[in-house]
Amino acid sequence: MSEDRSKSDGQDVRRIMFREALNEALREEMRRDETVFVMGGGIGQRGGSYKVTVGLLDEFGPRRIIDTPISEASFTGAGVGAAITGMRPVVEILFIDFASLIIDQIVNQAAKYRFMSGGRGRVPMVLRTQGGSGNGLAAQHSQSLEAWYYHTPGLKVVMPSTPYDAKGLLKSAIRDNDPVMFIEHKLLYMTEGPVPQDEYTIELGAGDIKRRGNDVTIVAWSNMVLRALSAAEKLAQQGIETEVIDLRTLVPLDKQLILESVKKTEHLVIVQEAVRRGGVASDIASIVQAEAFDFLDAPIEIVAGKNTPIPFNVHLERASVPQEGDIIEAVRKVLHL
Amino acid sequence: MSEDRSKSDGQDVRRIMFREALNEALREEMRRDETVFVMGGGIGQRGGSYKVTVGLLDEFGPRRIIDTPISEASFTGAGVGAAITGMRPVVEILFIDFASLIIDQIVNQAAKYRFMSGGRGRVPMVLRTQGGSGNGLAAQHSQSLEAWYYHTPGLKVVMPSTPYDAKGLLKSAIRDNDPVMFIEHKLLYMTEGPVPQDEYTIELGAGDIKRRGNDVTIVAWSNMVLRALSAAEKLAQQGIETEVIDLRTLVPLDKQLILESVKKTEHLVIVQEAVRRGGVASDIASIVQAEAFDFLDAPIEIVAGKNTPIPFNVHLERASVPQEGDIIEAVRKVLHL
Amino acid sequence: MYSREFLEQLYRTLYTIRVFETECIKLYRQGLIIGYFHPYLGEEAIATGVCAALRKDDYIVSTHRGHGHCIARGGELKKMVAEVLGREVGYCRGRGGSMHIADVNIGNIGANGIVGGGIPIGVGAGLGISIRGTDQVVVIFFSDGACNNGVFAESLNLAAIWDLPVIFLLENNQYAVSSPIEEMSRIPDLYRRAEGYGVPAYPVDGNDVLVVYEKTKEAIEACRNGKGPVMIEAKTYRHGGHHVNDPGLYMPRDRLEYYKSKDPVALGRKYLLEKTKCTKQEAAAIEQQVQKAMEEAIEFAKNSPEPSVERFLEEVEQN
Amino acid sequence: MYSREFLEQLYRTLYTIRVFETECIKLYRQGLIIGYFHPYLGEEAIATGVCAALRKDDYIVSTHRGHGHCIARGGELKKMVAEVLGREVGYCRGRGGSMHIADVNIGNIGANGIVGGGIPIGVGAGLGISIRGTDQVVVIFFSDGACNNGVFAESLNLAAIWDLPVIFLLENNQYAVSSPIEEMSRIPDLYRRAEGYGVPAYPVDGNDVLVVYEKTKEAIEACRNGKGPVMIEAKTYRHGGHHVNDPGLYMPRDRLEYYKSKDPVALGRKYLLEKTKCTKQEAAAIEQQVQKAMEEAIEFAKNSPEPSVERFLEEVEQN
Ligand SMILES: Cc1ncc(C[n+]2csc(CCOP(=O)(O)OP(=O)(O)O)c2C)c(N)n1
Ligand SMILES: Cc1ncc(C[n+]2csc(CCOP(=O)(O)OP(=O)(O)O)c2C)c(N)n1
Ligand SMILES: [Mg+2]
Ligand SMILES: [Mg+2]
Repeated sequence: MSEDRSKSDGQDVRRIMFREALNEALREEMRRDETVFVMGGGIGQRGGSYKVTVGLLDEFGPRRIIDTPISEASFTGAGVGAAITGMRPVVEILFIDFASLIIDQIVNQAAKYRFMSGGRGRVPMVLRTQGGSGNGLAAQHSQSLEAWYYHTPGLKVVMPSTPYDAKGLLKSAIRDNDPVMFIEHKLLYMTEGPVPQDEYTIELGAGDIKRRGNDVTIVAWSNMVLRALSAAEKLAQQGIETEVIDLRTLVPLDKQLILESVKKTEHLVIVQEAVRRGGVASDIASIVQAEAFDFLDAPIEIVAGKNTPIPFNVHLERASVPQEGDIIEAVRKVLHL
Repeated sequence: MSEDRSKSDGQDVRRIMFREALNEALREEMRRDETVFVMGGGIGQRGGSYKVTVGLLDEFGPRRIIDTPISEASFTGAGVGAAITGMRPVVEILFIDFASLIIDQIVNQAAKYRFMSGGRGRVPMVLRTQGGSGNGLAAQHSQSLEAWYYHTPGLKVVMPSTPYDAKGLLKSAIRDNDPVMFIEHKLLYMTEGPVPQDEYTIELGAGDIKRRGNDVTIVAWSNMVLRALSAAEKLAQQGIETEVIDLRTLVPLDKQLILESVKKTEHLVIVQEAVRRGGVASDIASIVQAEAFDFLDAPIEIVAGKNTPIPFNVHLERASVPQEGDIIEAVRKVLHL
Repeated sequence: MYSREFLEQLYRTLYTIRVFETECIKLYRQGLIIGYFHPYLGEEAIATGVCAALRKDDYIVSTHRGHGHCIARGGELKKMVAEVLGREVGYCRGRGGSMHIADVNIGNIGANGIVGGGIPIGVGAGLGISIRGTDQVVVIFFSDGACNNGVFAESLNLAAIWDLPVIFLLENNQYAVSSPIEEMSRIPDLYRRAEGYGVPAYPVDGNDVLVVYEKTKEAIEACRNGKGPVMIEAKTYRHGGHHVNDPGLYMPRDRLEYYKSKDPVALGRKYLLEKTKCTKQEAAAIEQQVQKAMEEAIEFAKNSPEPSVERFLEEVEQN
Repeated sequence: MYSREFLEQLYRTLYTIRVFETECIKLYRQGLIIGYFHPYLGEEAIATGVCAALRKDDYIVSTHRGHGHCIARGGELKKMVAEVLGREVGYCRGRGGSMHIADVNIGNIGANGIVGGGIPIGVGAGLGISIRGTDQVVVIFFSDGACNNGVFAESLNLAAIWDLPVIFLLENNQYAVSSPIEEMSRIPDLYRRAEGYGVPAYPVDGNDVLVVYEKTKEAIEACRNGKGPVMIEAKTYRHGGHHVNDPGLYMPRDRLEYYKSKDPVALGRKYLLEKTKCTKQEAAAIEQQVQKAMEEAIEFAKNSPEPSVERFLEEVEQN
């Protein structure tokens, strides 16, 4: 099972950075399937603002590694059209904040084309983008907007937290026959983790238990998984054993994994960086309260971003999104400690 | 209190259509404040596709009643710029589906400007748009997308269900100093209701109890309020007394009204036309389970749209969104009947 | 210079579009068709002339006013009528309706409910072609209103800098619903916008099927030879309102009469009779065949099953 | 023909922008400024010349590269430095930072983190003016990359059909980050795009403050007289990379040297010395005043309080 491989210290496993894992996934899929190509701002010669596409131009040339003008709506739409006609585009939107310019092409076109055409057409496209706060980039470069896509039928949504997951999930996303929103977190690109030499993929829709425990369940995704894990360590020192579930993909959602864990621990904390109001955490809470009502020992706690645009000032920025301390507090609260 | 007036049969009350109530609100506010102006596609000579702006061109002229080209992103942005510099624009986007083209201007610009400018700037703009299914307009003209705006700090979200509420709320929205998303439902324009001759406004953030009952609480907004009320009538015949809360505004949310009712009835059903996954109903459920945990006698039931784009075929369209029968079923289920 | 077979085919297509729209409008009035229905009446020569110049493996991108494009591209009347009636055997299994008919298998990427929404998608089809290195081309249909959606300018530029085999086919019917292009652009000759992006552009008489055909053929040649995009502005005029329920009273009568006097279908018939040995009787025979085919399509569609709600709900479960 | 006072003021502004950016880059290297910081170095003549032609009650719309616009429009150094340091006394109370400095009170609608995002907003300011019927004008600053965001074309058209008093001021520094304009547009002379929309447009030397000033003055006259929008393309070049951390190695050295040899600040000084009786010493005195003002601003900002987290959280509660 995935976990084991990622944690195995077998010969074939190296420690590489999240951005390197993404680069390997793109490289391998482009070698494997010549209909795969990549489009985005400064992804060619420059190798991308977060260095994810470094070296791809040299190997695959300008026909398949395409630098785009600042025309997000249209080059995303071009991805949709290429996908409909037999290609497998990987479109990069540098910041999920700029994806606000491509919503028509993603939500009205890509997500609905298969359905509207009665199944005659498919849109095998991956939209890679990047979100989250933590680098002092302020309100228009720090948002967590997965909830919009989560609410859109026809889209899959992937938000990995480790290099291992990032590589395996991106490869699956590229092979998927429907549009996939692949959302990366700016603080993860330079984090390191074990990644096997051998090829592997990770099924979209399979969550992963990143830490086992019996007292309380924490559900998180993307960068919040790392924060939840460090909180879990502190809690362990206080004798509280936390089970940390990394959803990895929000759509499809691994509901069973969550419910099984909650039925075991009877306590649930959901951690999301996005604004509390109308976020994905609320939806998960609404599902769990409905399907595990009698198992819950206490109200589900949601730790989430504050109801504000992300401020520039570093202290205010930090105060706007969940920190380790907030998670620890929520866990103790849900346990009535 | 608002209800009473709307229901009063006093001399001064007429029955008019929802679209006429909106027209009166625009007219009165434009007479009252010359910085108010209206912009949108075909709103002038043609009076708008749903006849909401009929006659305004004659009274206020082409400077304040402005027909726009199909440049949604830019004329919405023009609304933002006019608002920042002292005007009170009412921008009409004919279908909320097309609002997918203006997300940057609404979410990155209008919603954040006040905050990003440290409070130096304000954006007193109203974005009137129209959504929902029921007219066989298919996947790109039938969506319910309030959840995106609900999730965006800095925006208010209004979704009235009656002519009385529509008029009072639109007037308040125009006078508000922050951006307001005013979302109308296509099936409501020709519905009639009592509206006083005398001027009145309705505070943003005040829900309204449209029907009183002690057995179960139904929370709804926009067109679903009407469906909930007719379901409530049928349920009454079965001896089940339903309290129907019309939120009227999703942001600000009248949490107290919901919690008080739930604490009384101990059973909650939330009805939303939007897709279940990641909708506003989930957020309300997550709040109620947290703040009224010990009062709930059963899991909160959510009746919502199916996880699909809206189909063209009328039978499939109907099957995609909550109908009276679905609401009745949910109420009986939450009551363990 | 044109074979009889060719001109017969053009006329058959022109007439089929005319009949399809006319008959569907009747069905609409009878309440059998619901929702939005945007007739292509008066614009038949554009889709007909353009598609006659295309190869089977080329692509078109259509619009909300897309029935003509679909028919000219070889769409089946039965599946089209069934779709606008919302039936399971329709092009989109009754799920799309008039605004979403698509069939990639015949090179029709599809209609669109978002004005301008299809333009970038067409550019993408062109991008795919240039990556694969084939000599296919893409024709993107759109009208004057769509030129004011920012994606038009963005897409024109993308096609230009990437030298894509894309023909931007503007059907300038001079209205966006009730908004006259003169009020929505200082320069109503919208092809002139292409110059600033370095894209060659030409205006043509959109009511003359042969003129449209010839100019499109030229453009296609340029595209197949890797010269990059071309824009063609076909001037035309609707024969009625924006959609079935729009009386179009804002359209000046004399203007309307002028364009009706340049009826593209009548002109196609004139060409057939004057440039070939085809007789009035033989032309009438074509018309009868078309009428009959349409009647059969309507019968077929009317008698075809509605989509199953149960099956739909099962499919939704898998979403 | 130019008063000494005027040329002194121009030079003072040019030099202030130069010093502001140079000093802030030092603060950035010291880790006192974080996030994105886009210097205006090499483009000083544009903001300076343009704003010198504006009236107090006019408006400007700025960009992510906006410090020069803010200074030229009369922004206070203290509030600016405090803001890029994220302090409570900054223009945005430390909440906005470099990319979001705005002050409507001095007619600066603000910078923007979305490339092109400010263009429609400027059109809206112009729309408000035309509704109120005053003779104010709006200058929208943007660069070559923004011309490929669809809102540029849409907004140009809106301003044109509504005859709005808007000047589209393109700062063509020939790069969008590392993408050269030659690769992103078949026609690098972007002002030519305006022709298709019926908007008069002119290229100017963006490194010559007096040329920019004169052309802008003309455009403003036209706007105040209700002639509608004008587009001005000021050709220029960055003196370094896209932002503080970009070495800009992709910029050809000779090209860079050429533009540095046309340094707008040096030229402004030359004008002051040659066209007036101002001596080198007097020019040096101006430079010292500016240096001093900047040092004071930095001291002020460094010693000013960080925003209070508690207060911030209280404010959030009210959202
Ligand atoms: C983005 C968008 N804005 C508005 C509409 C509403 N609408 C539907 S058709 C239409 C007119 C389109 O005009 P044009 O592009 O000239 O096409 P035509 O109807 O003339 O064929 C409008 C405004 C829409 N569907 N999409
Ligand atoms: C819509 C959007 N796309 C991409 C970016 C990322 N980005 C920031 S600055 C920049 C370059 C902008 O180039 P240009 O408009 O020429 O302005 P300049 O930096 O040259 O002043 C890019 C691509 C962005 N901020 N917004
Ligand atoms: Mg048109
Ligand atoms: Mg530039």
